[in-house]
Amino acid sequence: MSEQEHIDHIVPPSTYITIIITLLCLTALTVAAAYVDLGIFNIVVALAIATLKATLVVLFFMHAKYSPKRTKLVIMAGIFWLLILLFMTLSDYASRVDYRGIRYPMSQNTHFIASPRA
Amino acid sequence: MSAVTKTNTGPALQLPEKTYLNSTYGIRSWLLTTDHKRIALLYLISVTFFFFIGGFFAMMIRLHLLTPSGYLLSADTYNRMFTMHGVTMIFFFLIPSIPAILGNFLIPLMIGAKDLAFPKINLLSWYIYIIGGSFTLYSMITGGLDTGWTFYTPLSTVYSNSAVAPAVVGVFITGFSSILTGLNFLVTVHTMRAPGMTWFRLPLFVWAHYATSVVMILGTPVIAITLGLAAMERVFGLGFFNPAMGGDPILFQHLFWFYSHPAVYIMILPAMGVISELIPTFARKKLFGYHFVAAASLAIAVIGFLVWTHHMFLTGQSTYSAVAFSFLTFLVAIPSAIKTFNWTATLFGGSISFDTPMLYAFGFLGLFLVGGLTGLFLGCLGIDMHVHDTYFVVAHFHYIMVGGAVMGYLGGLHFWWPKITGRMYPEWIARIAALVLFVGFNLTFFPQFVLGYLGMPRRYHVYPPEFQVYNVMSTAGASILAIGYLLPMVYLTWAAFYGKVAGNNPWPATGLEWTTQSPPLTENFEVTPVVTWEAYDFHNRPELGLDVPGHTGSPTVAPAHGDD
Amino acid sequence: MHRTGALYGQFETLEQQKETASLGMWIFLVTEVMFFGGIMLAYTINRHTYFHAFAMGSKTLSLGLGGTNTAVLIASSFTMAMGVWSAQTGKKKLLPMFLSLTILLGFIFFGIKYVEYAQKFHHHLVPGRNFDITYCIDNPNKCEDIDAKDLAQERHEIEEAMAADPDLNAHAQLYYSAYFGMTGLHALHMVIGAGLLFWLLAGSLQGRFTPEWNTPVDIVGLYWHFVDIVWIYLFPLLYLIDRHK
Amino acid sequence: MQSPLPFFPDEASNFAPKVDAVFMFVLLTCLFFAVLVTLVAIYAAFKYRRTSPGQVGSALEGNLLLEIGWTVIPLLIAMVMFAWGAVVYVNFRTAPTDTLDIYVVGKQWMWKLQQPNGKREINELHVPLNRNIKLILGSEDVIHNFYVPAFRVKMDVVPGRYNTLWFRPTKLGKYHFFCSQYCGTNHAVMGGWVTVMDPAEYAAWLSNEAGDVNPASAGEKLFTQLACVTCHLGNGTGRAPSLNGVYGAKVLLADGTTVTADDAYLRESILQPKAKIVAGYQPVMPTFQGLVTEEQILNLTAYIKSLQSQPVPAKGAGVAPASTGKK
Repeated sequence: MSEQEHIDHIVPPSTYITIIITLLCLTALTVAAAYVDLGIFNIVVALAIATLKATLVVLFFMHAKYSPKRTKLVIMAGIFWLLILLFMTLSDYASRVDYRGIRYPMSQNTHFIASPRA
Repeated sequence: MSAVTKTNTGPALQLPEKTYLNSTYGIRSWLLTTDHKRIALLYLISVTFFFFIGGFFAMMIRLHLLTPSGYLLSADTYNRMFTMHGVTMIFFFLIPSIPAILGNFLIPLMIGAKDLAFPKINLLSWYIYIIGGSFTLYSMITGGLDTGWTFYTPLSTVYSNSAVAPAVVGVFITGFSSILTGLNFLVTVHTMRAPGMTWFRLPLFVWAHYATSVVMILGTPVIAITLGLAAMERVFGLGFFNPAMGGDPILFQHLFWFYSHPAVYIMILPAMGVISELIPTFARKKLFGYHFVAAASLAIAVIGFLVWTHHMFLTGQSTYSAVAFSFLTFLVAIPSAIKTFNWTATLFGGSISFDTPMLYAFGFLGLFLVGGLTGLFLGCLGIDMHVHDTYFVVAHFHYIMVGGAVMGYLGGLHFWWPKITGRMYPEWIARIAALVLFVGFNLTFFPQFVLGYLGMPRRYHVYPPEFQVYNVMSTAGASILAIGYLLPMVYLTWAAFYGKVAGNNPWPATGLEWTTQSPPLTENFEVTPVVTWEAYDFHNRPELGLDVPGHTGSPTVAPAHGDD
Repeated sequence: MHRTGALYGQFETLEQQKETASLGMWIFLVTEVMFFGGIMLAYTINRHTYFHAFAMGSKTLSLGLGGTNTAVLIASSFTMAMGVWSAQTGKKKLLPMFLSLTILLGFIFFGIKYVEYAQKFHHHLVPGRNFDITYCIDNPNKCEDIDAKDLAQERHEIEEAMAADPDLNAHAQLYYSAYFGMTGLHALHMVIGAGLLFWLLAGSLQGRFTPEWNTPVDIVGLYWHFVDIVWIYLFPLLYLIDRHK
Repeated sequence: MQSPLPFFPDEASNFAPKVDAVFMFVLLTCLFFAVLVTLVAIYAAFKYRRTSPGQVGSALEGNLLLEIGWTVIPLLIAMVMFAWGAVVYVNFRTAPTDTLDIYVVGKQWMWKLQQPNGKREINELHVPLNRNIKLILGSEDVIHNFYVPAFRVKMDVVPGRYNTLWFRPTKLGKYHFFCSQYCGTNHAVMGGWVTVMDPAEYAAWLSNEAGDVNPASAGEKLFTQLACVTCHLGNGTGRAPSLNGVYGAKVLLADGTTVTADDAYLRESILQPKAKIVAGYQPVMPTFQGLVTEEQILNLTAYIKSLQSQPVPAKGAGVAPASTGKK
């Protein structure tokens, strides 16, 4: 039964070994990248490498590559909703301008009034 | 004459010998059951308990507001009353009501399965609900809770003197009950359908619960982590939401509403599902535009996640963001409109009876119409800047949640009561109760729209005297409403033991749940059913014994399945 | 509902049962994604607001310990995957071995995490009343584990950050709220995972898992890999970004 | 609001007619659809009511054109509502440049306001007619919301940041303002009055103080105006001690000592509230230094003196209990 094959697809250990070596190399790479100041790209590079690593884990260690479409749909839904949460909230912060014309986060003023708890 | 009258009045009707209710005995057999039907009954009892606690708080609020200066409660007590009313009703009544009771009972029956996919997890979710509920009750007894059900920081995390931590922990825990229920439903609908039960043969009740489960799965974890962080902030002094430490209270609102707006759909979608069952059954006709109604449920679940900051238009969020979210808010109104139009269109060409469940369906239609349309006022930026945080909002969400969700819940409870208990409720008193509820509800909440537009803010324990007239009306309505809720509680309980035996399919209705005995067996069906008909198809189901034009076959010799 | 061998009563076939369990686990993992998503959002927004304090916070973490832990966790994910492979191919001797290795690596992770946490307690870097980002540079004699050169470097960095953000102490506390919140939550998931692994180990020693029925190994594996993925993100977010700005 | 059943609040700002216009548009459109659906449902319910027990309905399943119709038409109408509302809101969020700026600080549970010339008010706001007013809102503790129904405007007052709210009053009179974001115990009494004045009168008011004849009654008025009354509740349940019978009596302080509540003590407590804290209470009272004139302090003292004859509550009294007072 083809359905059965989908579920019980057996990934050979050689694949796992390739993946773990790749993952360790990527870890070394991201640590190395942290020693270089890339400005705004610090965060981009770090997250891109992390995403690549996570993708490898999901596809091979977690067998998503060999899973039924339904599983892939579930994974995509999870990522999609996470992005909704992050980006739609950030869209508010990124476009905030206060009455002095100052953009977030500089508009955040914690010295407004000292407010020790009563 | 048809067989329907015969089955309804025949003296031979007896309860089946073996049912899920009498298969085993003893308190252990209930508290350790993994039968979805028994778990549904456990939920029914506990949810009803919380409903009456919440209802008591509501009565105190309305009585207190009879006079502008509020003679009944102190400011602090009043604040505790409305907070605990909100927390109880939302987290412990509305969210679990239809899914955990009717959904739990019916989804396996409707798709022809023996149980949910994970029966033990189902039981676990009830225990989690009870543990969460106990924490919240504990907070109510020891100091109460006065933060508003929204737990806005820094009021809740720094300034409140009430028992915030146990209440927040209680709601946090209960969230997992909801997550596990949703997970169970999703997996069940995907993998447990009987042969022939294709996606587009599913009853819309199942579609609605599928959409609800999606919301539960994706939204609830966010409120869990948010309340977890708020609790940590109160107890250990973490600072994410505390402006004194540089945190941002608006961030709390973003996270809170990311769940709590979609949570509104957790409350209303299942009720829509119930209505989508009631209308075709009592109009004896396929639901108009089945595919559109099913798609509308999913659309609501998805778009419902994109509108949450419409609760925050006036917190000083960015203007651009407010405009974008207002736009998306208007989009989410469309699927609800589609559903309403389809329900109304279903009535055309029907054979409409006015049994109690149908009265609730009509009540739902009317109240949901008002509730849904007033949502447009609040989603409209130019009106929201006036009516936000006033009684207009209070009236709006009560029309949706009480007028919509509770009407759907009671309608469903009446409709499936013969399936759950095997016995019929008393028809006439039930019809009267439905009318009392409808009248009482409108008298309670309609005046609040006017109050809101006049500018009376929410959560006021005293108010300027010019608002008194409408408050008196509202309190009068609330008294009628209270009777309307007590009546079904009394006669449904009575009917469960002494009602007339109903038979397998008293209405008759077309769902798979009506093909098995009432009350069903523990295994639901003696043999796994094979589905060969579309949902709500009365024309190709001769075993129902209806007078279908063009079909001459007598019901007693009808073939087992449709003859097309 | 009665159970027939490995088949639970509510299912018709073993395939259906396996499919159901795996789908259930995946959906659960999606809820976990959203769960961590909430705290990631809190982190992101605060990092955006108080970038000086957050960069300063990153610099106080030990890259060596964090990097080692990342490698350890990736290795444990590998042994877990090999465990699933052993179960699928019926290698009844290898399965307990790989499960034990996974547990061992998990405990090495805990050990390193403990060292890191203890250090932070010692240096008054735990959010709360005693939080003090300048504790070590003010009391060098109490932080003997940091050598003088590093301490001088830290003093310089803190002074620089203070110049940019006078409320550094409060905002660094937010960084540590994120640090302890996120790693604590992750560690809690690891503890649950380790418990599940012990349960699997017991089952595997009894030879319960066969090529026909190994669902528990499979779904605990999914969970363990997910915990690994969370760390794969936490490592750069907490340890790496803007470290050498 | 003369009518016994009012429906609309006063329209007293530039935004009021705009908001009311959108409201009327949305209201009439919604009424049309609500009535339509209701009538259609009632008509169908009677026309197609069941006439024999075994009767079934028609085999009608749907109609694609209808579905498209009732998707697209409501969508278009909704877009009109959205756009109209957004225009009003964007106007409201974008203040003009020629505004009179007034600082507003919310605090549990009172409003402190400051006019451009530095003149301070509590729970009262005086504004000139037909001038663009911008309120700059800040909070000392929790989130509040400044709401004037007659102006149809409100905005949250969030700690840690400034929000703004602008309007142009268009009608003379006194209007309620409220706190409409729940902020704790006395949320409901955290409000006051906006007085829209003729510009000339406003200018005169800005540079003038009004006197009162009877010191005690002037003091009583001040006691309410300055929101003292929200904490110093007569029955002793407030956040601050009851002042009944305090004048001339001994007061037990947090450090265990006692003082006699004479004029000097009361004056100090108004101007430097944190100097001597009554036992069992938190130092939550704000200073009124610069907020009250010497004359007003005298009035307040006269009022507190007049409370001497009021019943002293058993709990929460400012007066020291007899046993501790003797020490």
